[in-house]
Amino acid sequence: SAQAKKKPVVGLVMKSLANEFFKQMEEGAVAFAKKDGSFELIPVGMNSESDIDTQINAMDNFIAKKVNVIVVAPADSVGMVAAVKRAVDAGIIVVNFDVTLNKEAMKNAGLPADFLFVGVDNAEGAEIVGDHLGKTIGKGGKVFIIEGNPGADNANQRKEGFMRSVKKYNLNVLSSTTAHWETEEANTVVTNLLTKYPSVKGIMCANDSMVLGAVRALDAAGRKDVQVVGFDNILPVQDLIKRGKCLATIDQFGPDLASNGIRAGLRMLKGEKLTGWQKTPLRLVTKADFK
Amino acid sequence: MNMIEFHSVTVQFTGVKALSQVDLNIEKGEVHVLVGENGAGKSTLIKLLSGVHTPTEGSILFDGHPFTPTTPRDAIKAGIRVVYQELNLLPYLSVAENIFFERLPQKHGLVDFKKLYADTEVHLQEVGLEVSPQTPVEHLSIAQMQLVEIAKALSSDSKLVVFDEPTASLTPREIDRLFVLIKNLRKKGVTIIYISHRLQEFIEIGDRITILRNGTKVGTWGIRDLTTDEIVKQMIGKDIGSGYPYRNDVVPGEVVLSVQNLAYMGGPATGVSFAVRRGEILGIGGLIGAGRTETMRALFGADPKRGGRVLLDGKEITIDSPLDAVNHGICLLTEDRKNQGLILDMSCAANTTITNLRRVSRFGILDKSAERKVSEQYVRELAIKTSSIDQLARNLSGGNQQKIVLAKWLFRSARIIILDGPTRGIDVGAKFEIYTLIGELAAAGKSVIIVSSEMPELLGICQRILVFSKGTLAGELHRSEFSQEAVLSLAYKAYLTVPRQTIGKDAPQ
Amino acid sequence: MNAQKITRSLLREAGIGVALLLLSVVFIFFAPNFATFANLRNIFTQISINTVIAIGMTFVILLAGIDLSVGSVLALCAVVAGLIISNPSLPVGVAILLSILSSVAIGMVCGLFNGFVSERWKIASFVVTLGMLNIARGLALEVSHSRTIFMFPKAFTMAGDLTLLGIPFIFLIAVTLVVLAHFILSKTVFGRLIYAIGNNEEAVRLSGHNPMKYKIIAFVICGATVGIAAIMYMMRLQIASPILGVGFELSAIAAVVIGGTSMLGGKGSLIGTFLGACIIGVLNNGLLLIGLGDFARQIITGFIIILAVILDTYRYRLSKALST
Amino acid sequence: MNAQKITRSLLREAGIGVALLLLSVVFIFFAPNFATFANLRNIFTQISINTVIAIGMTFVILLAGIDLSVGSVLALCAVVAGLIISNPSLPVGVAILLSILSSVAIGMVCGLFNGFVSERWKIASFVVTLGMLNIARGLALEVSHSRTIFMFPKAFTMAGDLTLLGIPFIFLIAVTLVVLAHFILSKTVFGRLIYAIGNNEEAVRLSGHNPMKYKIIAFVICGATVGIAAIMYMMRLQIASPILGVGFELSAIAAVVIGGTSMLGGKGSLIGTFLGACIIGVLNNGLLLIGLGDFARQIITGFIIILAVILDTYRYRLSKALST
Ligand SMILES: Nc1ncnc2c1ncn2[C@@H]1O[C@H](COP(=O)(O)OP(=O)(O)OP(=O)(O)O)[C@@H](O)[C@H]1O
Ligand SMILES: Nc1ncnc2c1ncn2[C@@H]1O[C@H](COP(=O)(O)OP(=O)(O)OP(=O)(O)O)[C@@H](O)[C@H]1O
Ligand SMILES: [Mg+2]
Ligand SMILES: [Mg+2]
Repeated sequence: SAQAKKKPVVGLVMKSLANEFFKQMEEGAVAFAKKDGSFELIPVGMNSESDIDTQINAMDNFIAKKVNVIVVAPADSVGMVAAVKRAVDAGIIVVNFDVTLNKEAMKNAGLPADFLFVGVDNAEGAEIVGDHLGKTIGKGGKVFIIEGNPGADNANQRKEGFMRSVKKYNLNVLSSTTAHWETEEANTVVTNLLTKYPSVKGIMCANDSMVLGAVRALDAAGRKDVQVVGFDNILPVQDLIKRGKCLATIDQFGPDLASNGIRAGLRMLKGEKLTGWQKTPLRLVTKADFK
Repeated sequence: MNMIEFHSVTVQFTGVKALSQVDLNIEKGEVHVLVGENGAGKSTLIKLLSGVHTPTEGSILFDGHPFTPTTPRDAIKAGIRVVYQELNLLPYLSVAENIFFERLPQKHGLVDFKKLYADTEVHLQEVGLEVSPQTPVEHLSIAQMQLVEIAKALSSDSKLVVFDEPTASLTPREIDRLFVLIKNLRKKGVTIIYISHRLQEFIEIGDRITILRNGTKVGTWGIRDLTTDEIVKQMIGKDIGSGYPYRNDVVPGEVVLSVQNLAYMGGPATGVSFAVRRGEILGIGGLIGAGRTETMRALFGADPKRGGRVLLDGKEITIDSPLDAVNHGICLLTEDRKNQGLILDMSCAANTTITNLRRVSRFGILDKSAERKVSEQYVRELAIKTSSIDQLARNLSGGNQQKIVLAKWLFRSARIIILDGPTRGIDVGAKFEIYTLIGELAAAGKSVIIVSSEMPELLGICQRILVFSKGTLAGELHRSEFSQEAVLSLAYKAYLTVPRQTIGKDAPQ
Repeated sequence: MNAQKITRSLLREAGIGVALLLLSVVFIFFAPNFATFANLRNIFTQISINTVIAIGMTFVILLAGIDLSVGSVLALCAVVAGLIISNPSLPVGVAILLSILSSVAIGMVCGLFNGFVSERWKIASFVVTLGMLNIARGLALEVSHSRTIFMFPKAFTMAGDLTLLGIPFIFLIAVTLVVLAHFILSKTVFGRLIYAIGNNEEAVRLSGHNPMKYKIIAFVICGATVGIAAIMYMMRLQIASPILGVGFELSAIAAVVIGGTSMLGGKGSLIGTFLGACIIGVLNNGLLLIGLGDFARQIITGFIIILAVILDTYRYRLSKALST
Repeated sequence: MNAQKITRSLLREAGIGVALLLLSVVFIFFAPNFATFANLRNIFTQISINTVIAIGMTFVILLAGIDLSVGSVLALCAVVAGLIISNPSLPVGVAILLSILSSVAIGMVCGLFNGFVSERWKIASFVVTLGMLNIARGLALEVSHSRTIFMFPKAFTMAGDLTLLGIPFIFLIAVTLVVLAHFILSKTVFGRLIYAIGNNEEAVRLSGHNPMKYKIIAFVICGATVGIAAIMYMMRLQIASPILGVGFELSAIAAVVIGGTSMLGGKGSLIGTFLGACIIGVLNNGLLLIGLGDFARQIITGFIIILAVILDTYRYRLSKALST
């Protein structure tokens, strides 16, 4: 309708909606758009988490479509910079959320260093949950780190956060291996690592999907003495925490993340000037939360 | 009483009318011979019965009822079995499974392999093929595969059996046996349609004969109502000289190629030794499985050798691949045209020039008009019947496919030309042309080696015949010594000295 | 005579077995804890799912087809079965039975679609199953709202940890299916026809059979094994997620091809497929136990896959060397 | 006569073109902004890389081979080229030239490995390139320490945004390569032999050729196109990342197969491949513009891929209907 056409259009570039974390985020954004009603939302997801290509295509398509605001969660902190620059040059307001664009790359592309970013500090989250694990198993405890996709930014940041806890608690990292964010692979990897290092006391998983696999590996091996921590706070992991099979995870308030980004974009559209890192909250989730 | 009636049947392919208004009755219990030039439409007629093709116009009655098969299954259900001209076997499966796979014997829902192999033995003995039922078909020679096809067709009860050139690669021994089988079938009241280009054969076996020319029926006669000359004349529309175009005027020159103890893998270690002269036509005879094909393939580098030396113009050369051989001016026309000779899904032109692409290209870029010219020239010279040179090789009749294979090697113009079964499936008229052509090659100083199972052909055009027996050279005959008996007695030589084995490579065929 | 025949046929089919043996020997020496009973059990569990999918894939590849959709279809089966089984309003027994049946049924329907469309219109199965890969994944995400489904009844999840004489239950399922399928392929008329069609479809057609029927059935079988694999997956991980199974087609095809089945059809065996799946499983397990870094492990995996198959080409020489 | 022949041959090769046309018409009506110049330019850019890889893949598939390693090799090429080009100690011109050369060279070496190993030991190229998929990915991660490489010289990245008469530069590269490769396949001796070998390798060998040579060259060509695609990728995205290219093999093979090339070899054309790549690109773009949900989009993509190829089987009837 003619009225709808006058509403500003917001393009939301997400990561893989197959991941329930991002799906919840998208649903949160859609719900927000419906309630707010002052803008039109076009959400786009990808086929896989490392699918930079589809994201770039989506960006270009949004530019061609001349949307007013693009809110983007980059699949690659460097790879997205050029496309963001194109959008900015085309006069579109761009909000970066979830994964921060690479500072050096931004500088190189001519984007301001204080370019707006809305999101959590992944490293900080990993550190919080890592500290909790450190406290629980004690100084010098033996741990595995189950990493996300090698080369993925949030995977790198979470590992970095874990490593800070490792240092603080003088933990002994027996192995740091990728399971590509996947349940099945995490199950296989942890099963095999348990064979190699039976003395392990803690497992840090870079996301909750991998927690599911790790916990099953411990179950199958009959190990009740190993603590697992994760990241994302998905429902099945909440269940595991309730049942004492998982120690803790990090809630990034996913459903609100994209909406926060959109809100910032709409404010800028009205002429406000927002810059820098607008940190969004994080929360440690443990069994205590379900009492 | 008619088994089959064709009523003004027409078959139209894109560009070709393969059959036009053909009326034909096949009586119950007769052996009906179907002859005609290459591309006359014989195979097409047969494929109407088996549901491979359907008539564009006209109708067919089978046993008095209208018959419209749309799949081969319909034909088999009606009791029609066909031995197709082109082999259709399952290479990785065993001989037994190939013969019986339409109705594998079962016990409790499982394949009864014991019975399968036992039954197969019986059928193999019938056709005179002495290989183990468990041999994978890919290990057989063309002739052996042909026998498997025949055994397959005979393994079930049927009302009508069609043979489309069953003997093209068989030697007299198997042919005799086949004829006994056919006569037995006829006694049982089975109707038989028999297609062949070998005059002597069908005169021996047939009751009536129908001649096709260019897709139309010339007529049907009792087999004894026509002389062989008349048959040939009706077939190709003109007289050809009887006999073979033997060139007395060509005298072989110096030795060009000499082979010493050439042994193929799986053959006797001593191998064979022989020499070929400039301008000579050398025949190679023997029974099926005598190792003729294998020796020639080893010579050509198509298969690895077990041992031996090859000398060209007195100098030793190494041939490890067909590429080496061709570079030395040696070529080989393989016996299996479908799998080894032709690229079925490419045009006649492309098939013709593949042996010598350099001659139809410049700086690696194809000169399509030069290719056209070459290809059209061979179509003319060899009277290849095709709608155009762009026609796919697959769509040619069997004999015309064979001519394409011949053309491709003529185009290479090698010095030493080895032909393994060059006239397989070629009609009488064209055969004569091909013999003439071979004579001309010899006259031009080329050396020709012909491997053939058709003895009259060897006796007719060769200056010398080598006879193989069980992988060894049993003897050599000069033109003055030529006779069927002489060749046969040499061919059996190696088998008579050892006890007969039933299974294994060395089995006499 | 007969013993000789068996050895020969084993070596023909099991050429890749030599590679498996060598690999295992290397790991026994260099990978700590590789040769323990617990680890063997882990390997068994880990190869079960791939083995089952590869069984169905073998049927399809023997007919010169390919099925790229197995991973996505697995997800779809699992998600639907997961929704049924975690439905608290159903009695546990009914829920379990229904979920197993529906998983297999969905797999078979997807297979039927793949087979029917590719045969009816004579389209490359690569394209049809690529389409199905997208369709099934989309459906799985839609049906589950991209949520991971969990909370399965105890009676069901117990099966995942069940062992018989120390051998994991799901591995027993896999082995049973291998034996069954090997039996079908080598001993039944249906099986022989599968080989025959893969060899020379035209010849089979001329002999009065309908190759189309068998080709469609092969896809349906493949779908059924995927449905079974989905249930095994749920037993093992106690979840059903719409994103599982990504890349499974590659592992399954790899098992089949490493096992010596020709992608051009007509040649190959299920024993080979099973050994192929074992190679992949042992490789993943052993390299991790050796304790290499992620990247080095990936590189070495690549080389060993190639080496194993190269070794296979030398099996004749090897078999001679071993027998003297 | 001649015009008739051209139409016929176009319809033979371009059956899939009809599907592309129909698809585009639908999108023009239903996808807002689809038919704008800016969007057309986007589509051009988006299909360029897949097109170039698919060119090389066409050579391999025409020979009944397959190359699963293209995505990983692309990453390896890009990472190495990226390290060279972002090296500040090299003069810009030298750095650019060297990085292009090394990218193509690495692609060719990987292709040579694939071709040589699969031909020397007569191993299914599926297995060899599956191995290479792992090897190249591992190397790419190792070489780059799994970091994304960026900061390329302006002179280089400019090329990514360059247009000629509004047409993106990288699309021009792709089209040029399509034309060149089409010429090679249809007009040269080499191309003729590729088709011949794909149809009947044994017959070609017995005609005095060395099929092995041509098969290896085909893999090398495929590697070279991957090397070129890597450079194009870097121009477009201004980064080189070790994780890029995952799944590219599937898109490239899909373009080839949708374009009508048979996976059994010997049959197909580059024009078809190009149209196949276009279909995939238009589909991705148009469905996005229509604004469907992700899952629905995925499901519909699956169906349309299948439908497009089904439509292709009706081209004869269609061509008649269109001509009257
Ligand atoms: N599928 C087809 N498409 C086009 N033309 C065909 C096709 N099949 C056969 N022909 C043509 O029909 C004609 C008759 O062929 P047919 O195979 O019946 O000949 P034939 O009498 O069996 O010859 P031969 O003795 O060489 O086997 C030939 O000109 C052949 O090229
Ligand atoms: N029992 C057997 N098992 C497998 N292969 C056999 C057996 N007997 C013979 N052969 C095959 O027979 C062939 C040897 O005969 P070859 O074809 O060389 O003879 P030929 O004299 O040319 O006869 P043909 O007329 O059959 O061509 C080889 O291919 C050989 O492998
Ligand atoms: Mg014929
Ligand atoms: Mg022979």
